[in-house]
Amino acid sequence: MATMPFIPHTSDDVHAMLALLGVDTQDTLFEEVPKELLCTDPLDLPAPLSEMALTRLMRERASQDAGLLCFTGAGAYEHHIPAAVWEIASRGEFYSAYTPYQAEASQGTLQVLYEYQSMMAALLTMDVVNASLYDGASALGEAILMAVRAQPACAKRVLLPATVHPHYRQVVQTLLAGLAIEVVSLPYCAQGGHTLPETLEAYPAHSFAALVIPQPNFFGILEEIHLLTDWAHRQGGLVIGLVNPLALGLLAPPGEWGSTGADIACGDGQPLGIPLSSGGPYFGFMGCKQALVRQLPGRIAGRTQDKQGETGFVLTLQTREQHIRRAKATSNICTNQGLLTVAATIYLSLLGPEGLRRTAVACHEHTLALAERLRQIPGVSIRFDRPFFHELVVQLPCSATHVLTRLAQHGISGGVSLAPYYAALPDTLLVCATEMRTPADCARLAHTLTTLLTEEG
Amino acid sequence: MATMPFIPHTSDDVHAMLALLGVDTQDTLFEEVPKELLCTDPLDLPAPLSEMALTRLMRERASQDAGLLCFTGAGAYEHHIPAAVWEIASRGEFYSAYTPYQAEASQGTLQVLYEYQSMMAALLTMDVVNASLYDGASALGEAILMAVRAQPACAKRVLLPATVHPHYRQVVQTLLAGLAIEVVSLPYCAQGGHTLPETLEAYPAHSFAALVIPQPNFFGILEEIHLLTDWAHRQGGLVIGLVNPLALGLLAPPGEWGSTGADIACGDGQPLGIPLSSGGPYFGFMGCKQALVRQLPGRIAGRTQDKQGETGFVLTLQTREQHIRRAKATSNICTNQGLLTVAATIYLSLLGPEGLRRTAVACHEHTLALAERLRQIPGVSIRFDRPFFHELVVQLPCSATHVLTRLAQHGISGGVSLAPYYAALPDTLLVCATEMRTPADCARLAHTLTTLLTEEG
Amino acid sequence: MEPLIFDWSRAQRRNRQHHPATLGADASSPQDAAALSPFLRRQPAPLPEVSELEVVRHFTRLSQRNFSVDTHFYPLGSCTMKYNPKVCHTVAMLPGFLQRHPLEAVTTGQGVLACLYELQEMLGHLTGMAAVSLTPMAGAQGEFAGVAMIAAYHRTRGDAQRTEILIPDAAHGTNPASAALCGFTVREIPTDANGDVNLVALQAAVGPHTAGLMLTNPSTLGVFERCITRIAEIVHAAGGLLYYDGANLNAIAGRIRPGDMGFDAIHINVHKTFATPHGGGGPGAGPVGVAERLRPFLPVPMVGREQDGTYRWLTVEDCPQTIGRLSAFGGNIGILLRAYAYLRLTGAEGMRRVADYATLNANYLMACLVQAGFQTAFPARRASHEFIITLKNEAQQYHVTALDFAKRLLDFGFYAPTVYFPTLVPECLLIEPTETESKEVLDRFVAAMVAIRQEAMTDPQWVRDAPHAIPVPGGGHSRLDDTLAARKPDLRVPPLLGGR
Amino acid sequence: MEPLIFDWSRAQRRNRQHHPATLGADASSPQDAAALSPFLRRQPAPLPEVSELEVVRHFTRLSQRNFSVDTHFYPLGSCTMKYNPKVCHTVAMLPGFLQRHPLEAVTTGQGVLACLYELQEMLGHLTGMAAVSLTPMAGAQGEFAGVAMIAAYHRTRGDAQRTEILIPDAAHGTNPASAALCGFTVREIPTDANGDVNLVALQAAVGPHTAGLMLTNPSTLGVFERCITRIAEIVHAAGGLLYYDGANLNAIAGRIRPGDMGFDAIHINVHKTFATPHGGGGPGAGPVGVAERLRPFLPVPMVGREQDGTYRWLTVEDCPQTIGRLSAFGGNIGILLRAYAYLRLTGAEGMRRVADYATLNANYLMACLVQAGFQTAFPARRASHEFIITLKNEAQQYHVTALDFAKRLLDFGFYAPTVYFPTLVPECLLIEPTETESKEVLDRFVAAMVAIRQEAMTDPQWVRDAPHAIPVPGGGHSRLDDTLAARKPDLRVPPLLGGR
Ligand SMILES: Cc1ncc(COP(=O)(O)O)c(C=O)c1O
Ligand SMILES: Cc1ncc(COP(=O)(O)O)c(C=O)c1O
Repeated sequence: MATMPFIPHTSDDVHAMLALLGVDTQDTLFEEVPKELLCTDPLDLPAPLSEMALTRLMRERASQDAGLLCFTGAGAYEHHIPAAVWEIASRGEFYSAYTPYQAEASQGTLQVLYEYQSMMAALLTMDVVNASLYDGASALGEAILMAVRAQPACAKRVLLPATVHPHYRQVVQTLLAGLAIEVVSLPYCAQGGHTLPETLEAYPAHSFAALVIPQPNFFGILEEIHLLTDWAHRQGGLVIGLVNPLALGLLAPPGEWGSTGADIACGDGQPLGIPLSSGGPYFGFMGCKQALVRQLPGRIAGRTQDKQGETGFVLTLQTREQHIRRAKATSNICTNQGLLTVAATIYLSLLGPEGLRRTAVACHEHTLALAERLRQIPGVSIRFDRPFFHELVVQLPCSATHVLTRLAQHGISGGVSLAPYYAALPDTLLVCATEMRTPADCARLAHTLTTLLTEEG
Repeated sequence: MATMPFIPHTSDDVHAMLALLGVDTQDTLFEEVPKELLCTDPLDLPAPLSEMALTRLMRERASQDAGLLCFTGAGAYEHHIPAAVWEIASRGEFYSAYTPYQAEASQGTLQVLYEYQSMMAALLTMDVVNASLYDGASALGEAILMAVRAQPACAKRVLLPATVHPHYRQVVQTLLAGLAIEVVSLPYCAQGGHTLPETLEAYPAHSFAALVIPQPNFFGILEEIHLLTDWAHRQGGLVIGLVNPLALGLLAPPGEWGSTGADIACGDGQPLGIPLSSGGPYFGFMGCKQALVRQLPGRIAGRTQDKQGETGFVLTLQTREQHIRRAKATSNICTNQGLLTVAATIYLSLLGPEGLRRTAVACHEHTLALAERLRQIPGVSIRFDRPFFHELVVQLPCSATHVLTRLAQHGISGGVSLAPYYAALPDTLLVCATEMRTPADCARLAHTLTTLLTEEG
Repeated sequence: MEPLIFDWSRAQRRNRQHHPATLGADASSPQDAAALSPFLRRQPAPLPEVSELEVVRHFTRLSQRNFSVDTHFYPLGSCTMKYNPKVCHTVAMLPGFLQRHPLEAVTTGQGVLACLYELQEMLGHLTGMAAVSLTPMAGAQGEFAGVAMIAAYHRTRGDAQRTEILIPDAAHGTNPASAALCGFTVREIPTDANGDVNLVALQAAVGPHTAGLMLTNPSTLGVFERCITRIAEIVHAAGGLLYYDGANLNAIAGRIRPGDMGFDAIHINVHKTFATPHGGGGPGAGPVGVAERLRPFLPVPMVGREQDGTYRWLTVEDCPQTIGRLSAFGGNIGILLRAYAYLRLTGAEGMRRVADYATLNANYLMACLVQAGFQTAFPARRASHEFIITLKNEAQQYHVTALDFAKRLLDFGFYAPTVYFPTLVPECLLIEPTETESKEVLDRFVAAMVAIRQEAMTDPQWVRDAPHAIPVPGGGHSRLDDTLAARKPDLRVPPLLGGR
Repeated sequence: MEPLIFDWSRAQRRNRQHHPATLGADASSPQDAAALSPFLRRQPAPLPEVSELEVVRHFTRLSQRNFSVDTHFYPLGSCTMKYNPKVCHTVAMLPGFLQRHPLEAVTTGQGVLACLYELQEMLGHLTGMAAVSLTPMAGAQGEFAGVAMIAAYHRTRGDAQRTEILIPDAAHGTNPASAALCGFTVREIPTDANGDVNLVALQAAVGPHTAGLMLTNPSTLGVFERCITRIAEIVHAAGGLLYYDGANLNAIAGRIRPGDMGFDAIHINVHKTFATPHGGGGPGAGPVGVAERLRPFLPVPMVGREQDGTYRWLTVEDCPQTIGRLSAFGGNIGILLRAYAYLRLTGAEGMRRVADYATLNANYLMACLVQAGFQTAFPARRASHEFIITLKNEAQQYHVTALDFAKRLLDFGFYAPTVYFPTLVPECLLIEPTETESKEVLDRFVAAMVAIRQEAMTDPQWVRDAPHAIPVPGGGHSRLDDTLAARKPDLRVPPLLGGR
């Protein structure tokens, strides 16, 4: 017999099993399949590798991807991840369990979900949080769908600032393509890089179901959250806050925006202990006010009691979900990003309020210091004049793409060129420095950039 | 307050605790210490690092040590370690437990030890195996002490072939220094690289307590285990087999040497799933015949029953040990290398008899193929003419130390120069290829070596 | 019960080892606090304040209160809870992979892109589809992508009237939900008594409104749809396309290819067939494969290979007709790496054995249960990789339900099979043993089922009250009250305690 | 009980993913089988034949049947079971460290050697010793090295009559055993009623035969030896040297230095004070530090620093008077890396707090237990990092022993303190809470002790029969029979089953 990893059957076993089934060969078990559908030729796949050979291959591949000094953010951030996070989240009992359908045998996962929901609700200042969605972009799509469902009296229109991450806007477009929901793009202020409250005046009451407010926005700029929230509420629209959860260690939570707070909060949980991993898996989070809970998509864990009156946890409010409501469900989501919420829950527990706040402060101060250094390079300036948080747009004297390629050759991931996304922002770079980027790292970027620009210019 | 990692006390806690103790400051708790002994100045240690900074530092340090293509053996071998081994052995419940003094709360560790003892006994063909010693070298020292204890009628003399690992012989010397035990070094055959049975004739019956037989020996050469064993037994000496446990996938176990088998078997467990780690932690193993069990040093787990008649496990035969017998114990060992036996037990379970045999075969065949390639390089030859296993001595046309330095510059760890250990073996290299060293790897060594020798010559 | 992490919290307890060094002398507020002040949070987020040891202990202990594949037999039908090889996790967690930023220069990502490109190719070969996009983040998102491609296909052809998606009544809930999300009307097709799609009903349902049919084969009833070729003909003849729900690929991987059955689009649950973990609810990944005519619509990004052998992301610039982006970056890449690793370990031979032994185990387990007197949903049929038993007799005779059996199985150290799905079969258990379980485990499961039925006869209340002492530390809970949970939702620690 | 791994074994069951590719067509025997044949094994080793999933399940389940610091309070006196920071494990397991061969060119090992060199320096500063060697693999090997150095010192001076080592009667068993291994005669020194060394007896014992005194301070009785300076004077005056057993360094780290107390040699248990894990029995590491006069005798290898800042191993060539090598390579380096990481996290301030809070916790816990009516061994004394309570009253009144208390504590989810050590104190529990435990945990422990004493009054048999249901999956065992184990030793699976 050739390689057959992970199959425990001995030939004695197979004989005994076939004997019980009264058949001669395993092929007979496929007798209901039309003959012509059974593959006869071996598939065109590479030959099996031993674990040793696989490990060597993957080590070689991973080393090809080895780390640049990272100043790139744009929706995914290199933060310190305490070792305990993945040591525990990777434990087989979390890692290899299914969605906790049998509550009594899944209290570990369920209690973590309940704690996750509690911590995220506290962080966002929302009444309820679900047990995760796929990622920040699709969570925004789900939030828009939810707002439209919740606002039958309003036009099926959503106001989406151009300061939202371009990829997120693309995902929203994909997700809404088959439904008659209009997405209106709101322009940004060329000077401030934020959404001008004035641009909203075109939209009368009930002419839209919801306004999305990103904070910080894609440029790192802080939006006028309070003004925008109160305006939208006056017009009968809901407010969807799109936030970076780590920034909430310092920034006002969506639940405290304006006089009554945003109605829905969503975003990507990656900053909370999730490795960059070329883009995933991350997780989407979503919270809302109590009144909207039956419109919330996704799984929710709840606290209940057993027959002895002991506290325990179950999945609940399932009548919102596809396996019960099918075509009428609040979403098609089934498998979500559970394990990553386990990691995030451990992360938040380890950092605590003070650790989260200090991390946010450190990110911001490093970025401030970086801005100061970059500003001093001849030809370089800070593009927008509003307060930013932890990420900013830098104006270069030449093409950003070219600069990025050269920086990469020097071992630096220098940010994202905005020209492909914003025609009005040629030669600009979106850069960020997290708590990981020491003053020495920032000096290295500034120094390398100075040299490159001098060489070129 | 400055950094105080891992201390959970809040200042409220401290106040409450001091209040209960009726003291004002923590300093008071040290009042019994003579004043002049209390340090007043801060110690000269580096400032504390955050976990983030520590992680970065250690990543930088580890990357300095990054991997050469390894053809070095000499007592530590780069084998494939299935991922499951350390995923499980690192689990907190194994990792952070103490020696299992409270058996009922330590059944996990105890059952693994019992399974370890069973597997190693089966592999060595010994009646009993202990729960580990520090490493192979110190295990050899303990085996010699044990043999001398067990042989009160014999001279306090042990025959130790020069084909035993030189470091092991050094350790034996250190451990025996304070005791009046004579260690006689047996010469090796210049042609065969093995211990010549003829050289033993000088030692009459009862003139020595034990003969040590390494298999394979330090040169990779196979000793005449059957002849030597039977000779020693005829002279009333015990036989201590010093073996590579992975090689026993293929080679005769000590329990089957000669007509009645070796009496004690020991060695280093590193090949069984333990990473190279610059030399440790590894683990020493030791097994013996039933008659010698009360002389065995170290912990032993045993199977027993609980009050309900259920099978369970405890540490047993503790009257041999230092905490009971104190100065009269069989050894001073207390903490051993428990976690590594957990890893080895998982390793042996994953490989099974067939996996272990195939791994041994692959090691040997790779080394045979390497020998063939090296032999073809002008000026290079195989030093000894006896059968070897998985490691061999190569004769070079020039200084081995120099060649090794040059190979390292080419990213290859090319073996060990024997000249510092054996005056009669100048310009020789001890090389090995495990199952990890593919034919392409071996070709790379041969090719690089050819180029180097040509350049030099 | 393990207390909540909030219960361990004490004000001012801090893990200073996780406080980054700050530049300012005082880290309590940022340097430009004045400028930021309107945007700042009024008080710190009320997260728990616990020590690292308490965190480690709490979550380690919680983990022990879970059943999982690593600890228990987990025959959860439709979920393919097979062994998740440790090495797949280890290699996917290599620092080079973990530390790479998604928007980093592609020159640094050749390692991961090579894996993804090869995975696209391998999945294409394995399913018989022309092209594959890996970006969907779970099965349901794969379904969405597939149906959206079908919509785009018709739209591109100017075929605007196709507003209906047909779905068998036994289908998984995600199928209708995904179709609805794409703006389609869902029309159910009944199943006949043998578990096959009712062809008459299908024939009657198709027409110019038909955009497509969503199906899995073997079906969620655990039987192979024998008339699949005929079904494909009917749908295709009506101008519709055929969508394959890949959740059941474990039954056929390496043996039968959806492409050969006539399917136009397919999603794959790598967290089923390709042994990536389910993580207590995810993450998974749901790559989509398509026949040639749907290729232009595949979601982006995909991985392309240049003439010189380098890899790069293909985006909307390269694929102008794409349905678009489904995630902020490239999807659940870490999970895709695990699937890639698994496929390299199995190769073609190993894959074929997946289907062979999954099928052998299911048929053997079914036969043993039948021998022991249990009733299967489709007695005349072979099982695929899973099968259904119905406990309607037991429910009638002893008033012990499928749920009671399920709960009682937990006491025996077995996770319960899927209960009450598919809804067509009363008091059903959908049982999927997977190929990584040994005969001994299956035999022990049969013994437990027999023992429970015996209890149902002699002491039915004991079964109804199960579980009693499931093998987790402390013995676990008795049955938890779902109704109470839904009636008085308690979804978080109250703000006063841990909240605002 | 979890079955033995041998019970899952079936002939011919194979994990082929762990079979390396072999060069020959057939891997059943090596190419040069004929030459090797006299040396080959007759039949494969009778190891279990199990699948990877079975292995993962079996050992994962076994792990859950352990108490550990990561899951439970572990107040095991003399063992310093404090939190083992996860990051120390993670950084020590970095591939660059793990993959390096011990005999590889030193140019590739600068990273690990830098860590070890700095660790030598830091341990020297912390203990007040002139030089440190890291090579001993546990505390007992450190003791051996220390005593061997003392022997070498006297021998070098031609002082051949010093054949005795003095050891207080409360000392750990390794002390006399190590001294004996070095060829010394051991002479016990009694303890006085306050827990201090009896100075009169000491004075009487010292003389020209005295090679040295082994001591730990605080002693294993949990009290600080107040006359340490006097003791040092007495021993030194008699020409002996002073050896410090570093197992109790957690009580004084950063506060009091053994060097300042007059010790000439010391070993350190990194698996205690420096938070490296105990691994269910090891590995640990037992670095030795010495005063200037013993420096030449330190065991090799050590790490030296060259003029140019590079590091290299120092061996017998560099240190001709060394007592020699203690291990095949450099000792338990992976464990030393963990200790290094821990020390870098704490720094001087953190270290000082270790002693402060270990002492605070011990004194607080002792005071609470005294308040609750328990009796301590030395009522007039402060506790150090640990303390002793004696249950001799309880044993007399209720016939419930220290062992019974210990076993009953397991049911409450606490590992038991050390019992019946030191042997001087009847029915004793040696309790060491460590600094990483919170006040709440200590309070809960006191409550459990009180509850057990209550049970001892009302239902002593219940306590004598403990444990009843310890919180591990399945509830664990009742009390295991040590006597049976020792009387009929069953130390392995019989050869017929899993053996030959
Ligand atoms: C038959 C079937 N289809 C689709 C899905 C949805 O896949 P996912 O959970 O990955 O979204 C599932 C998952 O349970 C399934 O069993
Ligand atoms: C006081 C004392 N001395 C010495 C030792 C021996 O240390 P090790 O177990 O590392 O050999 C111990 C360990 O338990 C101890 O508690």
